[in-house]
This record gives sequence, structure tokens and C-alpha cells, in this order.
Amino acid sequence: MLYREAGQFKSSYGSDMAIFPLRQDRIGLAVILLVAFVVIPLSMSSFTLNSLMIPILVFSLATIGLNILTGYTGLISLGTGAFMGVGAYATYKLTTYFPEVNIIVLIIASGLIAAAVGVVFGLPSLRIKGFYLAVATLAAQFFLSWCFIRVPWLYNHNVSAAIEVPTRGLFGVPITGPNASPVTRYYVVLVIVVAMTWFASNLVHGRIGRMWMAVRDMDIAAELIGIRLYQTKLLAFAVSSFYCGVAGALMVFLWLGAAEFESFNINESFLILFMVIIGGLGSLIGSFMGAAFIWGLPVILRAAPETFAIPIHAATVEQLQFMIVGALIIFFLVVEPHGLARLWQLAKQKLRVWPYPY
Amino acid sequence: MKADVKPIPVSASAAAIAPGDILLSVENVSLSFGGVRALREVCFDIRKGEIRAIIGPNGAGKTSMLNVINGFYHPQEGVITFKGRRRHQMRPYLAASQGIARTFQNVALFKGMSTLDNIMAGRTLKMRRGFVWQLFRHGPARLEEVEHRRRAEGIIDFLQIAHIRKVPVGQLPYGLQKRVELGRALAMEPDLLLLDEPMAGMNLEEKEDMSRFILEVNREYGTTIALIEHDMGVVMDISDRVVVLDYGRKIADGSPDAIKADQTVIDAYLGVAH
Amino acid sequence: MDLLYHIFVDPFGQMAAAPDLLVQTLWEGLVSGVLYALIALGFVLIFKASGVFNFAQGIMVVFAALTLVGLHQKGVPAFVALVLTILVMLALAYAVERLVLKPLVNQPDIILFMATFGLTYFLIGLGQLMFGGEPKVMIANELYLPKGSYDIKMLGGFVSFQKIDIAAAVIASIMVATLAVFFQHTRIGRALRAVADSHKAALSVGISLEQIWVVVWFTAGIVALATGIMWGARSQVEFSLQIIALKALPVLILGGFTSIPGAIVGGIIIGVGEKLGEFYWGPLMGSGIESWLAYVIALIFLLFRPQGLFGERLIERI
Amino acid sequence: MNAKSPAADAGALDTLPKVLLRNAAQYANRPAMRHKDYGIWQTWTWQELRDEVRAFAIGLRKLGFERGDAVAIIGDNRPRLYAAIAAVQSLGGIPVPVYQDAVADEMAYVLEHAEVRLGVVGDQEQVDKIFSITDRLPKLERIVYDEERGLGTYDPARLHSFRQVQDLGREEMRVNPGAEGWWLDEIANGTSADVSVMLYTSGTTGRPKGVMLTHHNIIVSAENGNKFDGFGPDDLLLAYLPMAWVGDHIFSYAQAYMGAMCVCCPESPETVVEDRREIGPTYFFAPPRVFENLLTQVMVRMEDAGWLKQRMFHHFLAVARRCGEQILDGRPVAFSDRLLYRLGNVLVYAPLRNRMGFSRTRVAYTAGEAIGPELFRFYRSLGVNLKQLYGQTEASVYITIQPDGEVYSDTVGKPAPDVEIKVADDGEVMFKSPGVFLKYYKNEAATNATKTPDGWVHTGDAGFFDQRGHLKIIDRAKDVGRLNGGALFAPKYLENRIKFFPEVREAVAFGQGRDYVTMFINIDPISVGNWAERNNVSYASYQELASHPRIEEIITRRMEELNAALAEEPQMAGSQIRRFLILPKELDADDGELTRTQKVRRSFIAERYGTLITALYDGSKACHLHIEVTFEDGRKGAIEGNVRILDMKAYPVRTAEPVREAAE
Repeated sequence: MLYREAGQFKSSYGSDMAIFPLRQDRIGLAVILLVAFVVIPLSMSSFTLNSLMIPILVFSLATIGLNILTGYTGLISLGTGAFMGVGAYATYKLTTYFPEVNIIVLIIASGLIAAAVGVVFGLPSLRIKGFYLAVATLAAQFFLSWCFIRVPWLYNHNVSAAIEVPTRGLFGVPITGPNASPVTRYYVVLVIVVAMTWFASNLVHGRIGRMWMAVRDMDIAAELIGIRLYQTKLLAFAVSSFYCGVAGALMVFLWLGAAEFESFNINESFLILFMVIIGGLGSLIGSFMGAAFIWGLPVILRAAPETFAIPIHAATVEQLQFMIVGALIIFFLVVEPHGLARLWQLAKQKLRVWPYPY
Repeated sequence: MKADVKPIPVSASAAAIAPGDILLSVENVSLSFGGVRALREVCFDIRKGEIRAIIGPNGAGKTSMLNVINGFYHPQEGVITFKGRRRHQMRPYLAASQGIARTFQNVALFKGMSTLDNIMAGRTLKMRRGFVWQLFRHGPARLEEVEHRRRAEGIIDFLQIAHIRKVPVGQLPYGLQKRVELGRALAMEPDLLLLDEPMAGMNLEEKEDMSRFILEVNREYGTTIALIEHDMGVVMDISDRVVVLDYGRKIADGSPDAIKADQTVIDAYLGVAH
Repeated sequence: MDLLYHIFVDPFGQMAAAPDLLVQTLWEGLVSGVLYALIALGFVLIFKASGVFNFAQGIMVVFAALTLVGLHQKGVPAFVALVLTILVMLALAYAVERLVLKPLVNQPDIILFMATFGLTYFLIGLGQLMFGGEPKVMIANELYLPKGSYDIKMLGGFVSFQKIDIAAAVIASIMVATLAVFFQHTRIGRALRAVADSHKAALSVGISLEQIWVVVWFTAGIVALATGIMWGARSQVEFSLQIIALKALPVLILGGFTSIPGAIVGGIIIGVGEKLGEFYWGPLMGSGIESWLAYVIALIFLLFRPQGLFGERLIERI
Repeated sequence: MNAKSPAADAGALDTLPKVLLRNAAQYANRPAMRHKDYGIWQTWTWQELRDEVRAFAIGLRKLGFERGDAVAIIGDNRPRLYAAIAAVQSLGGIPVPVYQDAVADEMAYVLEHAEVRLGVVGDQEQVDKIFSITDRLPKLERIVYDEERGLGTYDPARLHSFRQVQDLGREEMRVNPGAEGWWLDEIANGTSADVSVMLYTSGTTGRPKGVMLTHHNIIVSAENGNKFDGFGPDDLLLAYLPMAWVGDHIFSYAQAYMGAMCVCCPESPETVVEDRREIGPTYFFAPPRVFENLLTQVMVRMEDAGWLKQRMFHHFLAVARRCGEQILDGRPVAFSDRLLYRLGNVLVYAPLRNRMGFSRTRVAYTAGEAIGPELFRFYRSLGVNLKQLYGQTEASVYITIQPDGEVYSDTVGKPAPDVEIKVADDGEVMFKSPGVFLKYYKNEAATNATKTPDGWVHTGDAGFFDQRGHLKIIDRAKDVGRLNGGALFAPKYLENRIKFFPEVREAVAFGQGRDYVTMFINIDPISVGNWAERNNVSYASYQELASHPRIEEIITRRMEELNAALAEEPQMAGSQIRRFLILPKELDADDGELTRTQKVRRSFIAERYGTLITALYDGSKACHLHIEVTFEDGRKGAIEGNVRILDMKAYPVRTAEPVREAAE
């Protein structure tokens, strides 16, 4: 209905291969960015920013990371939480060793460290596939979270065994630590997430993306057209872990402000996995939707009783929340295995062919 | 005018060997899985620029032969010489990078990707731009992408699949999928093209199209082709030489007419007891 | 050098020095191995019959135990509670078949796998909602499970065998035996094995897939219940058990996803290996390595034998 | 972009090649042609087009091409074929576009008659076709082909690819610096009096005639056409109709050159619809059937839409029917309607235009045959400025045309700029214009028969001007007769008018040499069938349905409407239908009642149903019918039954003096 494709013809491959070939889509994207950069910071309370927007962005990033591995390359991973942890602890260590280096740089650096770790635990992926690989990643999960407890060096031997975020600034403005305002932290996170999303979309739309998907869809054929399975899978692990690592760093440094090994346990991994499933395997936009949905839902569930003044125990809400999320996952898999992204896609298609039904 | 795209660029490496010379030779290759002997001392060669058919009753080891040639199976004995390079076995992607392309008996496309992406994937080996450029998808990376898209479009046009360019192959009818798969193989600009039952399960019309494509690829671009096919009519029409396998053994080798006349072949097909 | 000594020499020295401790450790390992094996058994049953990798097996263990204890706390006599719990597991099996398996039939494995995640979360929520989240004590006495231990003097020391552990081992073996019989000699059992090969085959035996699924999930439920009781009796009934249950995964990798004996052997290997590792090598690395050792063992194992101990190598055809 | 329409300063621009040079200079980097190929719209700027043409022209020269040579152009619309036309013209040759779907024999006649020395063809198919008839074409020396596919293995003796010829030209330009100058001189030597193109019209009778049009004819007509609707460099159009058809030659070639518009060629005939949607032409031409098919598609698709959507869709279509045209013509409309229309535009019209590819269409024309008022109104009410024109090859298209704001479904508009029109006593429309063709090639007789010494051309169509000064074409002149009363009797006109009603499938009018007009009606089984469904009227057979009283009511009502309308038209009022009957069987080609192209064979029907006709005129109320019929499976059988004859009252005739002449 909103689309006017007539006259939007492509006279070069460049424009035909654009990620948003339709003008209306480009406009839509612009609007979304506008809302994200201007409307939200202006309209939302620090509390909402901190408890809703920042986490959603952080988790979106992690979800993109896992999606690259699971959705695009078809490798199941249950170690996401741990890889996020690597990012977080790495940043923490780096800040202690290089207090004067810009925190953003350190976060990126720790992303690279996470990537390296990811590659190490990706090594088995050549020999083993599917659920077997899932177990391999479980090994990563448990081994790493064990490290987060048992290796005091990682948390500078704090008695609390937790990592507290020091105050670090960017252009004189504090962006981490207790006296960084939510708005600034929101902006920092937003910029990083937008940039990394752009990179991700470039990757998946190009040669590398095709290699990943080829491996996912039919690894034998992929190999026979000259794709080196091993390198391709490891690259996926590396990129994926990089994204998760950065997400983990952001989670601790720009959202929670402090963390301990519990923050990166296997439940974290599951959480991200759900976001990927609900959002839609192999879709970047889906990653955002999934994150927003899974994170937003409990917030709403918690808010609901208060707003409608239903006398209900907080713990009960917690438990209901588990049940609802679980049920929803099954529900989604039944009605739309391809997740919110597919629904979004269908809606768009409807609009394009409007008023026709197909 | 501008639109001129050479449908299927012939890769330079092929030039080394003159048409008619031996491109690939298989010398007493034997392959077995556990007790099962799939191939026994098979010898034959493929000359550059010819259409070579490999036929035989079910379970004769035809597909195994192809799998050996492009390195998916590793024969226990025997030597394979391709473009003068002798080898016992190799990784499939090496075979690919040396110019061996291949289609599969039951289509092995990347179901989740569009026709175009499948064919573009076929050009992976030809693309050079590294990770960093890919990140930005600009400058050289973009130019490269465009250049290869142009090549891919040449193939799409050649195979007359323009109308399904952006359709996910999973949604395509079988006949078209086979065509796309051929396209993906052609995208590799192979010196040797292995076709595993390219016409299996096709109706007459589709078969005719496919034969036409195979012939055109061979005639107009000089691509060497080795194919497995059950439809004897087609085989005899399009192939220059035929090798016949039975129970993993080579039982005949020669021109289509010679094969038609060969008694052992006839027996093999009539299933005379061994 | 010193490190190498601590890794390759010292531990064995200790073993030789105190054989009684070694035996004790082995026994401990054996028992936890048996419990792992039981959980793995649940996985295998379901995987064999419905090709579903049932991630929820762990929570089913917790859920079963919790229901049992919870019901008893609500004043239901122990054995009635036991029967009720069995009925609950049956209901669960039905629900799963109706609401999860049937709608998702013919979906790729990964989807079904994910679905069992959903199931896991749902059961966590449900369990807590009904019986609360706090740890509970298993009603061992009411079920006449033995207490105390035999302390046997041997190898210049005392080795204590908890009676409950012995019971666990015995019950486990009985259960495996019954299952074996069940599979070998009942119509459903045969159909089950047929399904493992191909769904059509099963239909030809004249049993609908739905029935089979229900039966299998129910059986898995029973196994879960037993596991829950044993484990609960040894420690207590809590949700963290669900995480420990993940240990069944490495077991499966060793044993192969489709082999019952594999599950048993794998379970024991993991259990024993884990305990040995913890006891003799753990101190080197600040202990607690139990939490991951199993997975690493499995991982290393995988690299050398991807198809598992009893899984048969398959030739990839194209 | 607001590039204003180029001024055609006469003299300098008296041939199209000169116009090409002008565009190459003035609009160097603006797109001249686009072609959907290899997945994108390959584009040539005017400069590039000029270079392509030049290279090809010089190449032709190298192949021994000489001034005055005739060159056949055969193939689907392709940039290279259009370029070939320009190239040939630049060398003073005569391009002869030929229908690409013509069978070998027809093609042989045309090529032979035109004495072509060279053929520029689209692809292998055309090459094969020509090779199959070369023995009949002694004069044909060479064939140049565009699509190289499949021709690689052909013997290259008399065969060249378009590119090879261009390479020849480029090579020549490289070695001989004078070549380009020579080419420019060749163009300079061309004059407006030269023959620009030769188009063969397949007359209803006899062999096709080669209509020779001069550059003057074409340039003036094209220029007028552009001026009339203000076409300029910002306009896009889709070239998809046969290049051999005068319309395509004028719109997609001449007018495009004169107005420096961009011409887009579809990927293939099958993809025209998608390609049109992508391009979104600002100027679109199509014969009525194209619009009809489009409408059917829309309706069929909407059938599958959800209940709510359908409700919305039809509601807003109703709104459009009520006020759409007025709004398009800028006439006053109730404010509420205006608002509703706005809303409808968002929800239905604009999206629909978008799907049909008309989002950017400023002007659309239809011509060739009468278009149904419903159909016509549908597009206009959606906001598509669809208009009608009336033209002929002999006139370089334009004879009459509908100005904006004066658009009626039942006329073909007012005389086009510079066109004089008169209606002869026998009702035949005659015209005089700068576009009038030179002569028929090698056919004095026909030329003299068509063109009077003082330059008037017989259109062969009968028609008249209504009060609004718009021309109405009623029929082929030779088919128009008179009633005994002396009033005009134009059967086809009456039949078409009644056939516009959905319930009527076919109609046959009688009246030649009678006192009044009568008619056979064939009901449309589909639409009437649907009606029966909706009103649960049960019927066993077509015959039963056709003779159902309620159907008769409906048809009678339609007849009244028609008569009322006819009464408005002085010339036609006399031929109101007084009596009619509904045939109990469908007219069928298998029974020889229709031609294979579904046209009624009046004389045959007249004798086959003689009894009915007599009954129509002897005042009887009914008539018994018994006739042989052939069923679909070829079995013979008979249909028998009483056919009721229905009387109609005639409306009073408004006797206004018919307008005989109107000129601008």
C-alpha cells in the first residue's frame, strides 16, 4: 500500500544489489534511526533507557553474533554467554592494565580476544556437527564460567569475586562507571550497535555471507564449489564470538556496571538462543525483534499487575514469565518456525502487492 | 552494446592443454567401503573438449567414480592425472580450485538462497577481496561483486532462468533446480564439468532443453564434460565417447555406436548372471 | 617439569599409596555415572523413537521428583503420590505429543530441539508455580529407600558404600533390564525400534506414530522419575539439578545417541572419569573441574571417534 | 529535472538522423534508450546511441550499402534494431520494418516486393525463417543479427552479427579519419522529401501495401503529437508493440527522437507487465484488449482477497465511478466525494496504479478498435489519463485525438493538429494533413484509389461529427448501408454498442434495405450464468438460460438504454432497434457462423437463420427454429424450440442538422 515500486528501476548492478533497493525501505530505515537517535533519548526516562533500551540493544548485538553462527552458518552454539563473559572480563583486565587507553578501543580489543577464544572452541566444528557441536560449545560454556570463578586473576582477586566497572570517559564525558548518565551510555551503545549491524549486513550480503549460507544449506556441495569448510566455519566462530564479546563488554560496562560469573552462565546462553529463534534464524532485523521481544515481554509482564492492580506475588510473576516464554517459544516454532522476521517479511510483502492478496 | 557479457568465460588455465589431448586420466583406481568394492582397477581418460559419458546398470559405481574424480572419495589404489598433475587423492575444494565442477544426482543446491546467490556462490573461488573490504562492501569489494554479478547474469541469460533470478531455489520445480545447479557449476568456469544424471526425473521437454544446454556449453565454450545418464537415447546422441561400468569394473569403452553393438554391454544391461 | 610431575606421576603415586581411597572414588564415580546414564537413557529413548533431541529430559527429572515430594508435602501418602506422579508424567507425555510433536512433525531437527527448550522453560515455571522454587528433601524413608552405609574394611582402610547408592545402582540395572525386555519382546517395543529406522516401517507394524511418541515420552518420564528419586535421595530436589542433567550430553556423545548400552557405559566412563579427575587432578587447578571435565572428555573423545562408542560409522553419499 | 521540450527549428532538423545529432549534442548524457537485459536496465545516452548508430552505419557502408537501398528490420523491440533504422536513414536508405511474427510466406512477399538488399534481424529464429525463403529473394545479400545465441555455428558467408558490423565501422573510423566526416555529410545530404520509412499495411483484402512516408510526414506528425500532450526529455515510454506497426514507429522512434524522450525495451514479450511496472512509463499506448486483460487480472486477483478487503475495494471503486473522472478532468465535485476519493487514492487507486505500472503515467492512449465505456471509465476513474485517438498508417498515425478534459468513451476525438477532416456524402471519413503518405510502393492503382488529386485521403471508415465536434467512427465504409427510410445503417456500430453490455456476447444487426433495424442477441453464458447463480435462477442448458423470461427482461432493458443513447445521435437515431430475439444457441465457428477470429459472418447467418429474420420483419410474436449444430466433440445434433421475438419502442428522434465538416 505504501510502496510505489513503479519507476524504481535499476540501471546498474550496484543499485540492484543495494541492501535496501526500494526507496520506501530506505525512508523507513531513516525514520527508525531518527527515532532511535532523537525521539527515544528525548522522550524516555533514564529508568526506561537503562532497564529497557540499553539491554535490548546489547542483547540485539549478542543475538546478531549468535545468528551469524547458528542462523547463517548453521552451527548450534550453547556457549554464547561464556563468550560474552570473555569479552567482559577481557575488557576489565585491559582497563586495569591500560587505564589511559580509550575504553571503546579496549572493548573492541576484547572483542578480538573473545574471537580468538571462539576460534579455539570452534576447532572441533570440522569433525563434528549438529548436536555434537552443541555439546562442544557446552564445554566452552562450563569451562569458561569455571574460569570466571576459579581464576581470581580475572577479577583482580576481589573478595567479592565480581568485577566493578571503573569510570572511563570519552571526550571528557564519563561513559562508564557509576557517574555516567544513562543517556550518554545509551548513545554509546547505540552507535556501536548500529555500526556493527551495518558491518554484519555487509558481511552476510557479500561473498562471505554466501559462503556461510552455503555451508549451512549443503556443506558437501559447498566444499565441491571450492569453499574451505574449516576456514569458513572458524571465521563464523570468530566473527560470532567477536560480536558476543563486544556485547558482553557493553553489558557490563555500559549497562550493569558490575558483574560476576553468574551473569554469564548457561541461562544467558539460552536467553540469547531464544532471542535468535523467536527473532528468526538468519535474519539481522529478526535479531533486534527477538531481543526486544524476549527482553520486553517480562518487563511488560511485571508491569501488567501493577497497572491493572492485580494482587499477584512478584515470585509468581517470575514463574508465570518462565511458563509464558516457554509456551511462546513452542507456539512460535509451531506457527512460524522462521520467527518474527518472517512475519515482518510477510507483512511487507502484503504491503507491496496491496491491494492484491498476493 | 553495453549489455555484452560473454556468457561463459573460458578460464585461462584450460588453454594449457590443446583440444583433443588428454585432460584427465584415471589409472586402475580401486575404491571400497569396508567390504564393499565400489570400483575395481578402473582405467579411462577424458580428452579436452569432448563429451564423455559414463554409463552402467544401477550400482555399477558411476557416482563413486565421479566422487573419486572430484576428491570426495579417496581411492585405496590408483592414480588420477588431471591437467598433467598426478595425484592419489585430494580435498574436494582443491579439485574445485583446479577446475573441476560438478552437479549432483539429487540436486544439491543451497536451498535457502536465491538462484542468483547460488550462482554467485559458484564464483567464490574467483573472488579475491578480503575480509576487511567485505566489511565495508565498498570500493574494490563492490567492484568485484558487480563484476561477478555480470558474469553470473551471463549464465542466467544463457540458461534462460532470468525470471527466477531472485526466487529462493527451494521453491523452484525440480527441472529448474537442475538448471540452476548447472548454472552454479558453470559459474566456476570449469575445465572439466561432471554431470551426475543431469536429466534424471525430467520430462521430455526439459530433457531436450538440458541436452541443448550441455551441447552448447561444450560446442560454444569448449568445456569438457563427463556425464552419467540413464537415458540411453540422450547419451548416444550427445556424447563423443562412452565408458561402461558394471559392478565397479570397466566393461567397455568407445564410440556410442561401438558401445551399442558391444555384446558384454548388452548382457550387463540385460542382467546376465556373472 | 614440576607441573608434568604433578600431572603424570603424582596422582598415580597417590592412587597406589591409598588404594582404599581409589576404590572409594571409583565407587562414587560409578554411582553418579549410573545416574548420568539414567538421564542419558531418557534422551536415547526419545531420540531413537522420535528423532527429537530432548533437551527437557533434565527438567523432567526435576519436575518428576518435585511433583512427588510436592504432592507428599500436600499430605498425599507417599505411594499414592508416586502413582499420581506417574499419572502426571503420562499426562505430560500426552500433552507433549499433542501440543509439540504433532504440530512440528516433519520440521527440521533443530526446530524440534529448540521446541524442547521451550518445554524446559515451561516446566521450570510450572514446577515453581505449583511447588515453589526452594530445594526439597526427597521422601526417601516414606518410599522405604535404605539409609546409612556399609563401611567395609579393605586395602588398609575403610571404604563406605552408601546403601542408597547401592539401591540406585540396583534399581538402575533393573530398569535397564526391563526396558531391554520391553524393547525386545513387545509389539510396541519392536515398532519402536522400527521407528528408529524409518517412520513408514513403524506404520507398517500397525502402530500409529502418535501412540509410539506417547509411549516413549511416558517411558522417558518414568526413567526421569526414578532418576529424580535417586538423585533427590542422595542430595536434594532442586532446580539446579537441571543443569547437572546436562552432563547427560557428554555421556550421549560417548555412547552415541541411539545406543542404550552406549548410554550406560558412557555414563559410567564419565562418572568415574569425572570423580577421578576431580579427586586426583582437581587440586592442581583449584578444584571444581567436575563442572566441565565431563564435556572436555567428551570433546577429546569426539575428535577421535565422532560417531560415538557404539554408533556405527556412516558413509556420506551424494 | 526540468529540461524543456526541444524546439524543432525547421530546416535544420528535417530528417530524423539530424534530430539524432541534435539530441547527441543537446542531451548528450541523458538516457536515450533502456533495455532490460542481464537483470538490469542497460542504458544508452543520446551520445552513446549516436556512436552506436554511426559505427553501424559506417560498417554497413563497408559492406557495400548504397543510398536508396531498402533494409528489412525484423524482430522484437530492441535498441539495436531501432539504432539500425537510424543508421539506414542516415545513409539515405529506406528501413522496412516487418512484423516479426509473420509466417515465412508473408515475409517473403514483403521482402521481395520491397526489394530489400539487407536484413537486420533479432535472433536465430528470424535468421532461420529468412534462410528458408532465400531462394525467393534474389536481391537479398546479407543478414545482420542482434542476438548471437545459437548462431555461433552458422556459416558466416552472408551472415554478420550486429557487433561485427559495428567493429567494421569502428575499424574504418580508426584507419580513415575522414569516415566520420563522410557520415555527417551523408546525413546532411538527406532532405525532408526523402522517404523515411516504408511500412506494410496488411489490408483486409489482397496483398499488403508498402506505405511510403517521408521525413516531412513523420517529423511534422511526431512534432504535433509531442506538442499536443507536451512530451519532452523527461518522458519515458515502453516500446513493446511491433516495430512494423506505424504507431510504434511514430511513438517509440519518431516522437522519442523529436522530444528526446527515453524509450525502454522490455526483456521479453512475456515480461512486459513486470517491466512496465519497473519502468513506470509516463506515456503509454495500448490497444483496448491490453487494457481489458489488465482489468481482468485485477478483478481475478481481487477475487482471492479477504472479505473486508474486497468490501473496501469495491466500495472505493464505486466512489471512483461516481467522481473519479470529474476530478481527473478538473470539474467540480462535492467536497465529501473529494475527500472520499482522496482516501480511496491512498487505499486503492494509487496502489492499483502502482501494481499496473501507471504510477507515473501522464497520458495513455488507446486506439485501433472501439473500447468499452465501462473499461474506459475504469482507468480514467482511477486517475489514469486514458484517451483515444484515431489514426492510420497513411496519415502517419494522427487523424483525430482527444484533448485533455474532452474525453468521451464513444468518440475518437477532434481533428489532430494540422489535420482537415470531411465526411463524404456516403458517410466515409476523409482527411488531409502534412502526415499524408507519399504513395504506395509500386502500386499506382491503389495510391490513386486512396488519395485524391487534391490530397484528400479515403480512410475507408464511415463516421460523423457529433455536437461536440468529436468524430465518431461507426464502421468500415463499405459495410455501412441505409434503411429504406434513407437513414444510415451501420451494423457493426450497433453491434459493438450492445456488446459493451456484459450480458451480451455477440450480436448481429439487420436492416439493409429494410424499414427498421432488428437484431439477434447472443447472451454471455459466463456473466449471465453468474447472475443466475446470484439470483438462484436454475437452468439446465444454454438454451434454457437464453429463453428465460428474466434474462429477456434484462436484455430488453439494455436495448432500451441503447435506443435512448442512439436517439441522442442524429445520424444514428434512425437505426434504433425495433425488434430483437435471443438466439437459443451460441454463434460458433464450428458451425461457420463466426470466422476463426471470432468475427460474425453476417451473410451466412442471414441465410442460416432466414426463418428468424423473416419472423423479425413479419411482426410475428414467436418463431419455431430447428437447426443443425456441431458439438465441441464434433458430434452433429439439432437445436429445436420456439424463439420469442421482443418488440422495442423507439425514442423520438432529435432532428439536429448533422455536422458534415469540422476542421482546425
